[in-house]
Amino acid sequence: MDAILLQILNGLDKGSAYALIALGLTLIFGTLGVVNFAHGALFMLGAFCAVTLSKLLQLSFVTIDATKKDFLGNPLKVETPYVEAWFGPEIGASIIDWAVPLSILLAIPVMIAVGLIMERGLIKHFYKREHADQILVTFGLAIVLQEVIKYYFGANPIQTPPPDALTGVANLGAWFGFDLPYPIWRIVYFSFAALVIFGVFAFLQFTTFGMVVRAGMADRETVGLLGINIDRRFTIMFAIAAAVAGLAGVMYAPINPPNYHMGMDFLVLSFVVVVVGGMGSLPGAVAAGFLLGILESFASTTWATTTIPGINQIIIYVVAIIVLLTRPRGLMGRKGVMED
Amino acid sequence: MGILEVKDVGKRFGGLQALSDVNLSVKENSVHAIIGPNGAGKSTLLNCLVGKLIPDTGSVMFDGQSVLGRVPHEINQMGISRVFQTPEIFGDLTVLENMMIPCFAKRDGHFRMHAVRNMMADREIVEKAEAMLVDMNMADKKGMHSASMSRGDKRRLEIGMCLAQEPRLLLLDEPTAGMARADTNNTIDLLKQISDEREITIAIIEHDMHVVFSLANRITVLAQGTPLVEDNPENIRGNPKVREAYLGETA
Amino acid sequence: MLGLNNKKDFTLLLVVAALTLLAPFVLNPFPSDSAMAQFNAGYPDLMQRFVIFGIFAVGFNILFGLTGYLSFGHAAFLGVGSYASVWMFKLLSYNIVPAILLAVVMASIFALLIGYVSLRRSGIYFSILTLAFAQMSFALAYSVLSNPKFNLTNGETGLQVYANDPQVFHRAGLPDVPHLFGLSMRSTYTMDVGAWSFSFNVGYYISAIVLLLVFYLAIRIFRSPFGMMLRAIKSNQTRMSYTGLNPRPYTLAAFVISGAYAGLAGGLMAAMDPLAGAERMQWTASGEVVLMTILGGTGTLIGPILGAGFIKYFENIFSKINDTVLHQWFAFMPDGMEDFMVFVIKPFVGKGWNLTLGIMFMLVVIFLPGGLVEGGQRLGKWIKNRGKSKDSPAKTEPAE
Amino acid sequence: MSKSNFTRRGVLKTGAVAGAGVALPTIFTAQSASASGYTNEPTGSNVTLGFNVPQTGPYADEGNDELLAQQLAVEHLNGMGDGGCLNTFTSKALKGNGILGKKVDFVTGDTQTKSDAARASAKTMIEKDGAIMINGGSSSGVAVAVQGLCQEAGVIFMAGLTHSNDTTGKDRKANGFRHFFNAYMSAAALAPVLAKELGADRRAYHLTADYTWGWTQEESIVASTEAMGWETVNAVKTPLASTDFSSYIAPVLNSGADVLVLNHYGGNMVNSLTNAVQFGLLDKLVNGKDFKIVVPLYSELMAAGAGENIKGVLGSMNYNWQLDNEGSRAFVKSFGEKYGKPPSNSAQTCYAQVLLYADACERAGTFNPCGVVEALEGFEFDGLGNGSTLYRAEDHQCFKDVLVVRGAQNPTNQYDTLEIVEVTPAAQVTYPPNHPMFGGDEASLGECNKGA
Repeated sequence: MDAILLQILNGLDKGSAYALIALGLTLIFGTLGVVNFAHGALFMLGAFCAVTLSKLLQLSFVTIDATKKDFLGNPLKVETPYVEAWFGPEIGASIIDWAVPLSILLAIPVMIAVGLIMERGLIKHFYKREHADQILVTFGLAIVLQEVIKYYFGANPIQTPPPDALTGVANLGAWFGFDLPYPIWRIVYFSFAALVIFGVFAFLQFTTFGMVVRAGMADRETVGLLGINIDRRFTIMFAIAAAVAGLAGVMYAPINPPNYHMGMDFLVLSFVVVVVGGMGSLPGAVAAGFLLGILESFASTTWATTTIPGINQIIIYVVAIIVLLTRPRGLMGRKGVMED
Repeated sequence: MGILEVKDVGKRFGGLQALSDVNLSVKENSVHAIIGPNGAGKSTLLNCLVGKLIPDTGSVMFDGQSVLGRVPHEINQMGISRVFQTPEIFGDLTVLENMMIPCFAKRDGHFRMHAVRNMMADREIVEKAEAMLVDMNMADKKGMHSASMSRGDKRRLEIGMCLAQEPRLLLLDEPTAGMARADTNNTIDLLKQISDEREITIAIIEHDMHVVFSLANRITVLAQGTPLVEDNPENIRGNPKVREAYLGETA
Repeated sequence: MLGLNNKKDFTLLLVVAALTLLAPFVLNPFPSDSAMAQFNAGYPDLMQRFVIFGIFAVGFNILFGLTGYLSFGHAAFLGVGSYASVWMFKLLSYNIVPAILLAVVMASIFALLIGYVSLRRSGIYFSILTLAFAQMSFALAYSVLSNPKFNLTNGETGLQVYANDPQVFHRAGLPDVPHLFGLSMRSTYTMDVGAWSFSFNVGYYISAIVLLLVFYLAIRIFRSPFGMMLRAIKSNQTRMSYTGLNPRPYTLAAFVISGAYAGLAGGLMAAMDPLAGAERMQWTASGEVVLMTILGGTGTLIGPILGAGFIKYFENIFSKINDTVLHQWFAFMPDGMEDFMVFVIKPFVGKGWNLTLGIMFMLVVIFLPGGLVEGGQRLGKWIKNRGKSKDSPAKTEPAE
Repeated sequence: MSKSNFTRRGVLKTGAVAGAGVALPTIFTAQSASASGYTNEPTGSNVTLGFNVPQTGPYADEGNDELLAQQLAVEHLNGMGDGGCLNTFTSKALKGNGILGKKVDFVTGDTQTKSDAARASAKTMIEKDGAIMINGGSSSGVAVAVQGLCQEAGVIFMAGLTHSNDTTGKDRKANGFRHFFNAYMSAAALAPVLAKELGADRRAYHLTADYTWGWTQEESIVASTEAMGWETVNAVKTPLASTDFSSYIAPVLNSGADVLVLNHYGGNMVNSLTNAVQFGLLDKLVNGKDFKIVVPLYSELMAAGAGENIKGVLGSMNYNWQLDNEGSRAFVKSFGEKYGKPPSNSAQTCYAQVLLYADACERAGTFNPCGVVEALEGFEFDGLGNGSTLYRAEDHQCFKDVLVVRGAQNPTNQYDTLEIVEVTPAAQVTYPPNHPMFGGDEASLGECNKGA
């Protein structure tokens, strides 16, 4: 029982990342009609916002401690972060400790800016081009982005721990009288993802802006005929999608240490998620994200791998194939989208 | 007994009864027009005839064989060709190539690999396609990229492509929609010429009364998914029910 | 000539023939002891790669260029071809003929199965289906099918020939490397002309001849009624079915043909180097052939070959330019200047070659939507126009 | 426009020019120059070595470290820098004047940590640049693939980081040599320490990367821990492409196991360890004992990637810069002064391999691979950092002390994140060459191949 609950939690957690990336992909596809292979790279950039901020906060000045030796036998250089010097060791240390949540504040403007620049500078010119061209140019961009990150941060993963208060394990089952320990940060991550997803849906559902965008996703021409500048709104949606991917990345950083190729690792799976959910369907993307996350978790249990050896390696693809063959447009796909 | 017999066809989309009790008989070598106001179910009916939709009830017989349950290319192979509202041609291909494809389809059926032989070396096909282009008055355009032609030329090419298959029944879905007057008249002339010169049955869905009365020798009026009346053009013109349901509305 | 009605096609074939057969000269323009020798590509391994990936891309283009169906899983067929070949080496002998035959047959069978299922969908749904199949194949090859009980692929290490393999037709006197009836793929004749050195490798020439054959076949397919049908499918599937034609057997045939090309490439790859690694089935490998095709020019005949050459050149030549080489290049400059140049160029070469490749993709797609072929055409036009304006008013040339 | 040939660049330039001039791509040639010839025989005043390391992909940093060490070794061979281990090496054949009087040049290639790409770049270096020896790499798949290639081409392969038993087991080759230790040696070294530190009645849960290296390591660890009384509760295979291990970690909680063994490397290990710590495994008390995590193969970069999470986690290493012997001190000093950081164990392996190759050429008096093989087989040496070492003739595996290390509780700087728990003597990790885990009696080096 609790083993099953644990795997559901794991699935929801994995699914959160898939769902957030897939949500952004679907937004971009639905609004701009662009297949964005650089979306994984945006996720990665978000994670590196967290890395950057925690490095920035740890920028240090150096004092020489002659009583200790470094590895070459020279006097040890002691590094003290400026933050600690300015705010005193305790406040300074706790600012550093909360680097990841703080980076949300950094990531939102950075990712929106990245999104705007990307859309205005590059993607805009590709609205009318073939999907293959869009794929190639965004794939090129993804390579460039990840190589730039690799150039500055190296290829090795960089540990970005959560604040001390949010490390460790919480017993979720305590209220119900059974044992269900789960890492606090993963609960935070899931809740955060749910909040962002809810926020995006609420934004699209209840604001005039969102209504216009939804109308534009359904029928761009008609909305254009009403004299509404749909393109500008779509640009903003691109920035929002970038921000969503970035936030997903920021919060993911403490779960698994970021590295420069994490975007590519997620990209393929996210595309599978989008397609299984149904190209152009936002609820489909979210539902498929969580569904595949949970299936992946269950497929990796010993019970599953002993029943069908290797099932954990291929489950997502098997599910994708089955869904696409039985439901031609994915779980909630719209007719006529991406079928040319 | 007509070449196309539609019996008791009904089609529902969710809560909407798009077609009900449609009975229709298209006589061989006639030009049969199906008219009706917007939303009368004309396009739905047409889609039921070519295999794009499957009716919930009733039967559709072409030359004594049921078309139901067959996919579009099979129905086409039975001898039914369709002209679309917006011309559906192979925009990336030249005019001649466009014309060669139905010639291949007529001769070789729905699939045949000719992977190695040069297509221009197949004189039989090339000649037939070129002759068809002459018939269509487009011989001078044969090397043109078909997407770059005018709408009227595209329509002409599409009709020609349908004829190249020597169909027994030609279905036209508002063939002059969105056309300038001159193009419309050209198209009317072309269709007249076709029905005069060839052994072919034409069924036409049309909005434009000028076109309908210039061409048709039999008219079915569809209203709210069901046939209102079927008669010859003169009687239709004078029928008050039709005026009320349809002509009045457009006036 | 050769059944090619179009003079342009025949010229194209001649150009490709000349390029491939003279590649050892064309690719080695710099004397082998000059600083520019770094950019020479005329050594057997890279030349083999050029033509093998050329075959792969030409085949991929038959599917993608003609029908517009974008497969993200073609590397799987290449991998299947390689595994089939190496198994032939292990079981029969190092002779490449049965190996390559089985490679083509196995890849075609796989393509038939995967294509039959995937082609039930189109657009991005088709792409994702092929991707899913390919990733499954990769996972199976990398770990599931390499377990000690049933070791079909030898997993991470790659399938290779061991001394205790049966090799039932292996005879003394035959080379212990892949060969064509005794003619080793590895034999190379090196010709030294002054400061230049040119290598003529048996494996390369066999691959090159195969490339010419399949390129010729591709031209025939492009110009055949079948090719026209495929282009018609890309252009308008609706009209296709309302002309009484069933698109699916055509697309399936194209899928199988391009799968067979991939299998052939995989077989040749194993013939040049008898080791089949699972990585060549990964989605990134499938992505690579997509990039080659688009980079060269989708739907053009020669584009995929150019694209393949371009990417492989980058991978093998740019990745080898390290600090030492850079310092050597700019040694003639004053010290500060030299260090500055090295500093500027360093991120783009050596371990940064991926960055340059990414930038190239973007530049080509942005400025040359038709790929390198379009670039070439524009250049040709520009030169022509320049020539014209000089000795105008020459008679207007008839349109091609 | 410096005319002096004594500037660094001048030397490099003339060197490379001459080097390229002699290194005609005659490899794989049927028509060899002379009967006594061998692949890429250096005829001029230079000799070219090929350094094949991952420069792109997840192991790029590891590759970069290897490359730094290789460059350092070349410098020392050519008599530049402080000479490093040339001063401490027990064999005194190397004089700092290159190898056999020829100046050492090198070319580099990118393995991408893929066996195909690694073979391609190795072939490029052999065919185009005339490399006579290939060194480097950071995975066993690559090592086995490139070793096979070098065997066929007739050049020497000095493996970099490769830990799978197969490299000198069933896939051993006469032209290939491995300085790095292997999974069996890890297990043999770890087992006694584990028994001592954690007790002899532990219940172990294995998570294993689902490919060849993972399997051999799991097999080795299971065998040696069970031999000392541990029980293996479960051994679960994880896909190599996994990024999140939560669904594999969660079942450990209630499995009754009190030790988690992570047979993972690189990114897999960093993530699985991070996840295990996230789930609070290290804070748990199972069967009345503190829960422990073991990572049989450690590396400095993994330790850096895992950060705080490695505290107290046990594992083994081929070498650690904190090792206190003459050779190690000399190496750390010259590496540290040049690059500002201590060397990693893969760097040390590549450095040692380059010196060992050069030394073997000197002692054999030739670059002929068969001569080099003969010189290396059964070679006993010291002074390269690992203490007394034997290059065993039967399988070309180095036998030396193995380090058991633990994540430091209170590191004083970013480099001493690991502390040495025990130096297991070579004798304890030695196994017979026909050990069943190493291909048994069937495994054979074959004949050395001089190519050409």
